[in-house]
Amino acid sequence: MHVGRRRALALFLILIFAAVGRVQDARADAFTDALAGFAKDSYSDTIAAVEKVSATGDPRAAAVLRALAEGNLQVRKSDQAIVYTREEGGKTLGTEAASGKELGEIKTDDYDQVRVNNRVRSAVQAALGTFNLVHPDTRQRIDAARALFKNPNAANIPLLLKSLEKETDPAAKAAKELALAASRLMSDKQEERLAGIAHLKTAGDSEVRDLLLRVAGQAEKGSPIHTAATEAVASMDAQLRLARNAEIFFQGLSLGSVLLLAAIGLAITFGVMGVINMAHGEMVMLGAYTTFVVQQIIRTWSPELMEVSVLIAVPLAFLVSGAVGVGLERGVIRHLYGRPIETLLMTWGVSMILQQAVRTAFGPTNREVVSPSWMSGTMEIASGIALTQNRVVIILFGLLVFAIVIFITQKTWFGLQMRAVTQNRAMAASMGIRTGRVDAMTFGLGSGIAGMAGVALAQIDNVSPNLGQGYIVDSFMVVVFGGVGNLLGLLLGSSILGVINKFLEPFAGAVLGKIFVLVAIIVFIQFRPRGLFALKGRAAEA
Amino acid sequence: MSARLNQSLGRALVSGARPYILAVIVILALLPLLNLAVPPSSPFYLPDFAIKLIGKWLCFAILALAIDLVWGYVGILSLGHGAFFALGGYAMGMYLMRAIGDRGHYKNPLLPDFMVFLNWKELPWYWHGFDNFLFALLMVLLIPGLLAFVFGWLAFRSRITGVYLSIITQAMTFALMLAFFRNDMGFGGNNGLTDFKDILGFNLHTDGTRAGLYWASLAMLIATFLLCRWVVGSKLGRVLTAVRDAESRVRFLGYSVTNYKLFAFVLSAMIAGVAGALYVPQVGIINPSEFSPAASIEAVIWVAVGGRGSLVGAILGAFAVNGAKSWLTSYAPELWLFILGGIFVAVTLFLPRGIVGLFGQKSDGPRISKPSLANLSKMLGTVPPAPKEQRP
Amino acid sequence: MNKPSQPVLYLDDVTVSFDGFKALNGLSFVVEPGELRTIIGPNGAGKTTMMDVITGKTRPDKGTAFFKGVHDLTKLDEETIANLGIGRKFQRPTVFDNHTVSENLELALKADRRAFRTLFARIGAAQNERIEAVMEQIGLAERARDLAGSLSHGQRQWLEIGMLLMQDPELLLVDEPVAGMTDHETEQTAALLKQIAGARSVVVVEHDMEFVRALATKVTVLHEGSVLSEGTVDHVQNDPKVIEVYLGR
Amino acid sequence: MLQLTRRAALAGLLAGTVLAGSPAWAQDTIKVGVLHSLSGTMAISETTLKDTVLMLVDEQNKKGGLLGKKLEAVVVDPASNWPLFAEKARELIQVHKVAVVFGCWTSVSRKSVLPVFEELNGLLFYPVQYEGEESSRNVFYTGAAPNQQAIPAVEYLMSKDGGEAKRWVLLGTDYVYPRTTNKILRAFLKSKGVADADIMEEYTPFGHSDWQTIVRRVKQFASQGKKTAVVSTINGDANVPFYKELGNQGIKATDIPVVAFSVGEEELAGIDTKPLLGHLAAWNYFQSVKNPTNAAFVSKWKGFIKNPKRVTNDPMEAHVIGFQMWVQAVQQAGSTNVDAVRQAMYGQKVKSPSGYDIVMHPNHHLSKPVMIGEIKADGQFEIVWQTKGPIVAEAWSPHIAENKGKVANWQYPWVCGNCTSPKFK
Repeated sequence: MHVGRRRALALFLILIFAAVGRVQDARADAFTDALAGFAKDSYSDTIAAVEKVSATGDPRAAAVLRALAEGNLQVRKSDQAIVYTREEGGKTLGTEAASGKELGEIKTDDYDQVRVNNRVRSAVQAALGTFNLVHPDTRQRIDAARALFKNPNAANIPLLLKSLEKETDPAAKAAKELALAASRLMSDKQEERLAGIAHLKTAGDSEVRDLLLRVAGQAEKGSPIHTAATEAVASMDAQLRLARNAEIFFQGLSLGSVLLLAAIGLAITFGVMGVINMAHGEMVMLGAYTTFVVQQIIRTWSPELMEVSVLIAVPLAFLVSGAVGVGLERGVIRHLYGRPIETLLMTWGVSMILQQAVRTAFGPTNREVVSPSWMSGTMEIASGIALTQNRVVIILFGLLVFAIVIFITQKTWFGLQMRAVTQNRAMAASMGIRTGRVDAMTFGLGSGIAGMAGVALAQIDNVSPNLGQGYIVDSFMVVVFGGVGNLLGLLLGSSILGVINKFLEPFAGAVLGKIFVLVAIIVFIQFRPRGLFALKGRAAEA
Repeated sequence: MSARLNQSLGRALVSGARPYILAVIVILALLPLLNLAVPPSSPFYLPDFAIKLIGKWLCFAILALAIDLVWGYVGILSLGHGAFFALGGYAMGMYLMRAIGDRGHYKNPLLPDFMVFLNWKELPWYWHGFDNFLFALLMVLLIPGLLAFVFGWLAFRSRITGVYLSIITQAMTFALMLAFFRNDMGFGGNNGLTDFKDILGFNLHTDGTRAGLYWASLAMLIATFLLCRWVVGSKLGRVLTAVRDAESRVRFLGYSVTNYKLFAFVLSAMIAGVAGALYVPQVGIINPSEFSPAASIEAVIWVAVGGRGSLVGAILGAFAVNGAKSWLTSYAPELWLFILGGIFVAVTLFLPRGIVGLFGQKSDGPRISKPSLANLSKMLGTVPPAPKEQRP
Repeated sequence: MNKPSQPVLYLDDVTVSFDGFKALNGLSFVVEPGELRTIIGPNGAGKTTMMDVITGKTRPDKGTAFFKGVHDLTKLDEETIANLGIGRKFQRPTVFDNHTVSENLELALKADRRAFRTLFARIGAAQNERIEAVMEQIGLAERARDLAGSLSHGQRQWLEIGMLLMQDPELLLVDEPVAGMTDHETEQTAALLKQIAGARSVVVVEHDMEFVRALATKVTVLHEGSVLSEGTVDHVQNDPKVIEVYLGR
Repeated sequence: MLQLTRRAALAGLLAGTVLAGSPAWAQDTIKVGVLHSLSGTMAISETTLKDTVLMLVDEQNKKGGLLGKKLEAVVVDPASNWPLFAEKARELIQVHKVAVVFGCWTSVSRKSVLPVFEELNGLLFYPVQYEGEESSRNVFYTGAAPNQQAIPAVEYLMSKDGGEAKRWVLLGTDYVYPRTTNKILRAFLKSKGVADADIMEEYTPFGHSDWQTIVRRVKQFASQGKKTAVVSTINGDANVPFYKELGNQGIKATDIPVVAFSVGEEELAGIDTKPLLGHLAAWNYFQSVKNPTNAAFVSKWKGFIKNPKRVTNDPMEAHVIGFQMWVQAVQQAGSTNVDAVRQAMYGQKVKSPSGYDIVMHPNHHLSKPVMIGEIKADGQFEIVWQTKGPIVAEAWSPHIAENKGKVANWQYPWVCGNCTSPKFK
């Protein structure tokens, strides 16, 4: 949180305190009474207490509710007093809810936690929503409005109307309007309810649809409310269908980007150098584990860098996998040029060793890789079309990596040497190119790119020793489908496969869809043995 | 034909290293007697664990022969031979399932347990006939053969060679694995086919039946070995090796390379199917993981370790790798992947001709040419064969 | 059916292009029965592509190609064309290294090419004699049991020619038969080819002008995918167009 | 020389393989077989169980062993390969002469070894929740049967506290455990008046990693005006991408709760759990259970594995119960003889980390408490509901029509795992 925001928050709290300070005494008893409900150890009583506490409008309520949602509200065993706690430097610090008295470090054994489940949590969210509607942080205001939308209550209408007057942020405004419309639905006045439906109709959200259906279900058939709600749902459906297709397309691109990332390193080691690297998946895995290690170090030494940990991991993963690749090439693969099948078998052995090495070093269980906030959640690009942010980032990352590879192979001196060596080794050597070094660098490049892919895949998949195995068949298929040695074909091929797969999935199911795609590739290769974009002509036949 | 077969049998058994082979065969044939005829208290008693284990390796050796036939002699590296093995296994498994009859958990005389369980009311059409052992045997040959024929016809006709072929065979077995994992396919999904009771009326859980299956596998291995030997020794075999070494030359000599490859591929698939059919009653389970690409790659590794292009090598490789794996997973359970992985790396680096290279046996395998980038792409097939231009 | 006047090979207006590059550009070319013809031309003139078209490896974009006037070569595949009686020797000698010399010849022997037949095939006395005879002819009789991989470059060239003879073709396409040969070997090869022609038609592609002169045949000069000049060696050597192409750059 | 050593090494390797078949001499220890995959796809779950057994053996030896002998763990790696499981089981029993085997995770591995244990009269403790429909003389099932996990979880979600779910998504990996569980659940839901249209059943392959479409469909299914809950029987590896996708598509537990039967503390250790707050799991044990037995177990585990961050989970607890019961049964029988131990197992009682007295029943299954936990931000579970006491496992679910009248009882007069009338009358 920025300093400015923090200051604004403090100001906000002071203002609230000042505003309600005058009535505090009168309400203090109500607040303390309400707190007693938390001691009863039943979810229904807890919820009743939540409602009572928030109804008091007491400024202390927000802290209590927040603590409750986080599971930090405790009942002192000795006198049933309600205390909320926070963790600081490994200590548990307590504050008495009623008096606001700081208790310092407390012994958790003396307390019973007020138990929370989903039901309590939604009640708390709704209650907190009323407090946070005027919060200085936009994110908080939006969340508050979402909470009120999800727990619509006609009682919130005046509150929402009032906060809307001062709302400047468009996103927060939209969220509040939606919450207002939902709250209106719950009113007992018919015109309010119809107005609510009229506004909700314009939103293409599946949750709105759900709400409208609930309203329609409760209303009498043929009543104006029922008719209006049903019509609204019908008009939304057309839009939702369009949105769904757009989303499927996006999901296909996203799957395509995963395929692209998994395969692009292979396109270099296999496509350019002709090494059948069965340990390619393990290079990806090493990249994923690098991310894990980077995050571990950051967590220990400088947690504030967590948001950019993934960005730090990308070059490191490149270096780690690249170094392993160079080692592999210098150590063994260079002895096997001209014996492609042997490299297949040998790298299979290497892949076994790498897997077991990682299993020994990091344990066989999954490792946790945290997503930074800019890779979490969804972004709504149009009404009803919500894209998950991590997928968007991965698509962009895939394109970036692709562009880098194109740049390196086409525009740099190294790329030129690389192409020279793969096309005519003897000639390149005679021109003074150190072919051995170029081989090692090329293999290192392919492996390093695979490592970078691992950073991205760690965001959506298991980080386990088996990570790489899941991608190896797909990667080879994509490279072959796109056309060996053809990077543009790889880009297009992976996108096509991803999109086809995703459009098939709703009809055929995940498994049959995938089987169909595999069979289609097998058949496709019969007709275009050289992939989508094949080099034609004599050069290709030599 | 029989004269020729006898001749090749004689050739196989007499010349060169043949006395050793003969001795090994005799020892292998006598092993079950140490289990059957020797009392368990005797130091010479062989637990049936060993019989089952070697019986399993015998089946793997047959699979290795099948792979060597196409890879070692025709140059087709199939990374999907596990599919043919598994299909043969499933065909046998279906017979064994039907043979359970009403002795399953749900006592349904017609439907296997897993179908009862999925609320299936009648037997799917493709399960009919498998109550007949001979029909099942026919399917053991026909199903892998048919798949190999269709797949091979498509692939060889379009002149897909080298790594391209390897990768699409891998895709084939992967697709089949996904398909067989589906419970809706009617092959028992992930659990596969299990709970077998008996084969041809003999209880599978007795020493006698085990010895019988063991001998059947041994006999089949010898028969397959002789068959392969005869094929590679014939003029057809010489054409096949010629295809491996210079495919286009063979074509310009007027041979239909497609047909020759197809012949070898289908024959090899059928042999693999037979191996699978013998394997299933011995291990008692067939599950879709037999279709996994890793299983197929492993089988190729047996051949590479033993010595590609040598029939004896393929058998040796299957025994050596599986023996090492069985032993290491028990005695070095945390390290065996390092050791086995290391062996694969070492073999490719130091023993390009595999174990038979050690013993100085002349392999029929292609000599390893000097690394030269000029022919690299050709060998790889990374610059793929020219597709046949569209006909007018 | 095969009237004497009917040319063995008839190419007309054959065009082949690869990604816009025209390897053959309206090539027309005729070979008469029993003729020995030499083709020369700079690199990229389309010599190999022309052979590819004749043997069914490459399909032309347009144009016609007939063998003995009746077989449309643009519609047949390599094996069929080979079985019709067109044999081809590659630029790089291609023999089966892991087979012996006699096995190489046996494989080339004119016989039933169907897979099942070859499984049960045995070599008869007559066929053995023929193999022996060809081995004599190409001078490899003593090396009959040696692997082809152990032969010298020149011997491999001869073995490949020997394999062509075993096929008993009516038309032989021979791509650079004397590349890498000693002078003595070159002379022998020229003699061999002359001996072969007459009963069959032979088309030789060669760079070596000495060798071309030694063959003393009609010469066709290819340039940029079409015929530049045709005639005797002296004729084409004095053709200004040819001089320009060879010397002008 | 080099040639020679190479040959010798190879010969040694081969000889060693054959020698593996020779009988083991040492008889002064009691051998305990550990049959858990240490490599391959299942290593991720099973390695922990191997360590658990090693810890238990270690602990027992510190207490002076069993019947005056030391225990010796024999660890093998069946490498997630099902035929290899059968081979290793046979090897453990025949070659290593183990007294008992703790092992297996997947149903298929259990199915693969079952004939071996029955033929050789071995003893297997199987620690994982499974589909039921089985009761073998030679296997003790220490994990949950469907009635000890699935049905209570659904009942909870139907209750007021659970959010009164009306529509159900049954999501599972396509294998026998999810299929059976969902078959039972469907029958149960129908008996509670849920219409077929309000149930969505969907299966995915093993290791499914792209959940975009399915999560999207769940969202859509949930937008029909009724509270919707997801019952997940997704297995192993596929869970991490599934939960990541849930989190990213913003499905909060307060909107659509997901209750899982295969996700425990160990699986959550690989996920950032903050977005998953409030999603549920049903087990017979959670690490967060508060009682002295559990506190001792958790600290013992952390000490043994030398990592304070490692967690405990339900299958581990099952091994703890199974091992303790086996030790007690051996002591009672005074022998490790399988038949004697088996007889002594019935009615054996253990104070388990779940805080209850767990009893082995003659159907070879346990009575266990059912707990429902909500995921907390720290990767642990907040127990939001639990049964009053342990529930007896049903080997044969009454919700499956074919099971009518089936009894699993290995004591006189039934002596049978799958009978409709006693063997002895």
